Amino acid sequence: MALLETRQLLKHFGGIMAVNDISLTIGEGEIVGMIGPNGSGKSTFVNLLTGLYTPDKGQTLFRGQDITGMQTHRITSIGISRTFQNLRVFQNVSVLTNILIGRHCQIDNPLWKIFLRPLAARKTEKEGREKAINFLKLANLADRMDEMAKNLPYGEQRLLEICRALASEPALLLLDEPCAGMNPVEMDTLAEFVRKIKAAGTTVFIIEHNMRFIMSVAERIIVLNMGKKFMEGNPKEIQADSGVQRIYLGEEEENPC
Amino acid sequence: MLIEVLIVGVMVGAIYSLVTIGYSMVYGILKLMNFAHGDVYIFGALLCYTLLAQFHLNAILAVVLAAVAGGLLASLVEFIAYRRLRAAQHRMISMITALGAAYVIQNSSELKWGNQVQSFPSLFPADHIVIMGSQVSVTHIFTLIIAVVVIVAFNLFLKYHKAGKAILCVSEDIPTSSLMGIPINKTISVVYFLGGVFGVLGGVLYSASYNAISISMGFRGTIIAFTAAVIGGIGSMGGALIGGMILGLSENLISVYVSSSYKDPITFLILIGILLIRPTGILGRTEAGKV
Amino acid sequence: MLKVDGIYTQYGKIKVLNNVSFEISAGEIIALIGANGAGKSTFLKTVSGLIRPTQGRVTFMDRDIQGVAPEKIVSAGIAHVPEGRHVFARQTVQTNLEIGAFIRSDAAEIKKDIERYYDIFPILGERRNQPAGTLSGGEQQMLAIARGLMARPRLLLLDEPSMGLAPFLVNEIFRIVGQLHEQGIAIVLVEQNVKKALKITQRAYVMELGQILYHGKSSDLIEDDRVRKSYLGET
Amino acid sequence: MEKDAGSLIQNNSSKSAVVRRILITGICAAAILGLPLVVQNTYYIGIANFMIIYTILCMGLNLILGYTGLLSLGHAAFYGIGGYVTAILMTRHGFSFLPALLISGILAMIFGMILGIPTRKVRGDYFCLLTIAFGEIFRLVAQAWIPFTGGAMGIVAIPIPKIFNWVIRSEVDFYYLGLILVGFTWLSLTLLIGSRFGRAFVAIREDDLAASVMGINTPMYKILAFSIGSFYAGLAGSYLAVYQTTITPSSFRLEESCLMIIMVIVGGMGGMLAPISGVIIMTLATEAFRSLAEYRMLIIGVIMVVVLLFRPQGLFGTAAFKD
Repeated sequence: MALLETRQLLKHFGGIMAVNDISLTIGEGEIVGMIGPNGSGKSTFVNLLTGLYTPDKGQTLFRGQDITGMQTHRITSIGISRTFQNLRVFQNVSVLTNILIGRHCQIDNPLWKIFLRPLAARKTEKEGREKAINFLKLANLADRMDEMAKNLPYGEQRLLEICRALASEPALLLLDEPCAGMNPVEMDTLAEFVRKIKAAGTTVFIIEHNMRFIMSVAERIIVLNMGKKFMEGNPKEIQADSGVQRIYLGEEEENPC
Repeated sequence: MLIEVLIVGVMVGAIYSLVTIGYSMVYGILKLMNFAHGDVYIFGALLCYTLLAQFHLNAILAVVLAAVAGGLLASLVEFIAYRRLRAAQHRMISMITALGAAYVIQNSSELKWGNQVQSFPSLFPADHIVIMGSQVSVTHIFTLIIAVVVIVAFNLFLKYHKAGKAILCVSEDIPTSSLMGIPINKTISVVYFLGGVFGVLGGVLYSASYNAISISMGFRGTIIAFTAAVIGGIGSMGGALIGGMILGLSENLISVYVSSSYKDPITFLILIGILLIRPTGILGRTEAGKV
Repeated sequence: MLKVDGIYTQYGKIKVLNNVSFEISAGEIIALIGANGAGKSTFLKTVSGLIRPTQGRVTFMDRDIQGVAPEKIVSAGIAHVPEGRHVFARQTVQTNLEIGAFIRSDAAEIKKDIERYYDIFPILGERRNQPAGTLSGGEQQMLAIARGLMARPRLLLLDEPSMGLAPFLVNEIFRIVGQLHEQGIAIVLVEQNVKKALKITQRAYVMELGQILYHGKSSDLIEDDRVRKSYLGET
Repeated sequence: MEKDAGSLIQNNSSKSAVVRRILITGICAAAILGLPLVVQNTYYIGIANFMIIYTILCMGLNLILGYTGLLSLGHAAFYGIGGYVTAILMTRHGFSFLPALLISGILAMIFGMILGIPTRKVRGDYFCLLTIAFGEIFRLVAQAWIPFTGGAMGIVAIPIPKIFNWVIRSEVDFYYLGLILVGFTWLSLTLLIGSRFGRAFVAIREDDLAASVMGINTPMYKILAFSIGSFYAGLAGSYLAVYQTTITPSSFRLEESCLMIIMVIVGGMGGMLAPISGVIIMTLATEAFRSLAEYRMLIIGVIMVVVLLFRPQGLFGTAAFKD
């Protein structure tokens, strides 16, 4: 069974079909990429998956369970986590706290326990903290855990955001343009990090503009154009496809229609 | 009886619309809750009161002077308390500075004029005419006419004058307006100025028609403007009119048929209801957010 | 006419432009191409004053304009037609055009210009009293271009004019851009339709990750494999 | 100075730092506890008692504004609910102080919960407007509903509170009662803030959308923060009722809410103890100008504008507003 499956997902804003009839599957343990020119519906697609938008038609299944229209925080708690295209790290808290917030669903401390059994609650906190530090170690950020997130350089903030998403221990990690604003060196670090995540058993779905990055990281790529799935294949096939070239470079011939 | 209540209601509604227009315009451009609006309006009205009662100035001259002073004060507030915060700051910060500015103006006015209710001189003859069997005061008729004329004139200005069109464009999209060559800061100052002028006009008309003025009307003015703007759809001119009318009429009906001490709580309840049920107001548009 | 010398621009911590230099002479038409996120729009915004560069110089007709407010840059003769059109949706088509001429005060000439653009774009003439928000995407794009031209600019910055348009409209837009060039307006064209953009321009700059990778004659770049690579990654 | 919610459960500071911290805390505690022994003048103790009331109010408001980022200008209403509930229960229904205190807090919390529900639907600035409207309705109804609230004259002759055998009568008695309430407020809030709940609040303040993607049920947490913060306001109101022995609507005007907001902001939002410094500074500032009582709101207004223009993160805080 596929980890995630969408069936004829459709979303329009006013008259614009942002996502038009997209069906796809993501298997356990894959790194899947999604590309497409600006406005082709990639971000809308991710927002549909994570419950920020509700589709007008179609279904999303996660491990066979229908999650269409489920609230965002519920979707996170059942194992889908994401990052954002425009960095959304919690700026005014420490690096470690960012991760701890990411572990919100994993730290089991109900409200009554905090007031009535404070010592037991504290113990749970401490354990959560240790686990959180392990996540920071993955991205080599452990030695900066007490720093305010806003004081990290941009590339590290992006890694931190991914770490934070990982901290909820998702089965599926969605990365929305993780390379935006990065320099080539930071991109290499990121590529390595993504492979590490996959090796640790998490399925990764990446939306990206930067072709060099996506071609080197993804095993399978889905191309969107004007809200529709245009094709899917491995990086070689995508690069060689004349249709994809046309999407990206435009038509050479005057096309009367 | 009912006719009279309705006419007074429409008059108060027209005044409220006048006060709301300036408020709503500011919100339309800067998305800023201008808490100082009512205090500017009461400052102007009190100034007008002094000019009339103490200096015995010609009524028209006094009103014009007070309105200009109110307009200048409004643009001064914008310059001092808001302009710095406009770039990339949280909206809440300017809300709080706006409140602070409101207190400064209110308190300064209080130091000058005290917090007692004072009797505002009449601007119009104290005659009555009979409409459909009811006595209606000439003051109310004149007030209504003035308010309507000003509102119509302003709408024509927005529609047909170059500067008016520029204001509308700035309220839609600031960066693009600057690409058209519209000076943004200047336009915003003008909007504040006009908002202050209309506010003071409204305040003067209101005080004159009730022959009373007091500092506490300032905060009420702000709330009225808020509520009317929200009812009609904040940022929209037509909405300001409708909102003002609804408020003026309902307020008078409540005062007469329920109790005047519940007229303000009910105004607030209307505000809460509108915010919960239709936060964009009757004519408002929904703004789509992008993630 | 416009000379950009080593500008750096950033949004908060993100460095978007990294030592970009650029030049266009009067009457020239130049394409600026590169994958998404390369910094093309930011470049245009820096020229038109919407964003201040952190370093570098922008001179237009021998005048420094970096850090100058956008409304003054319009008066200097640069019109920027932003990406996504940004017409004033609640105003009529006519008002949009009039506002485009905000910096001018020659009422009679403005009227003539408006009529001229109604001739060039008949659909706008038909809809002159409709709010611009009710126009279709293509019509809005035409309006945005016409509005930009109402300022009688010497240099026109066009950001993604064909984005989201049906193919026949794309051709129409390109035809119009070609005409404008023939009238002697210098044009910087940012375009995702690379092949078409290279066809109608004289020279082109290719951007990647906030830098100008190379520039050259458009006719040479059409066949250049580097362009394809920067869009589709290395093979 | 840079601290955040997570670092409250600090455990890797060095030994000497811990000793120093305990020492400082001890000295402060001793000074606060011993204050009435040194200061005999009851006028000053009275000022201290008002500082205590504002400390409780501001700690609660800080949870709402500083931690969760909700701008509430209706805090005085919850304060008032507490005051009126205690006044009515004790004068008309023969309740003793402790149950009245508890019920006051809980009723304020319930109203907070009800008012918190719209936060899920309404934008930040509209929410602020809602809280203003709520606060004004509360005050106007308290003024108009004479049979129940005593109207503008309020409720008078609230009995002297007694906790078991402790009759709380003098300024000093009230001082210690206040300290107990502050202690309770501080302790319970510290536990809350140091937990995943506190972090969830901060996450909402920093970025609502990202918070929901972390699995945080943001509407529920906003209601939670709002109602818990209101609970403390109810306690403070209850204390005010027995302290003043009268309760009138004029104690709960919008100006009071503004004053609390500005105290929280001046102190610096988002630190547990930061509001206290705001309370002290603002109380002393307005106290110093007592002879110029008519300038009080003018001063507060100027401070509001100046602080936000030049140091929106407050004098001691770090959590600036974020869009």
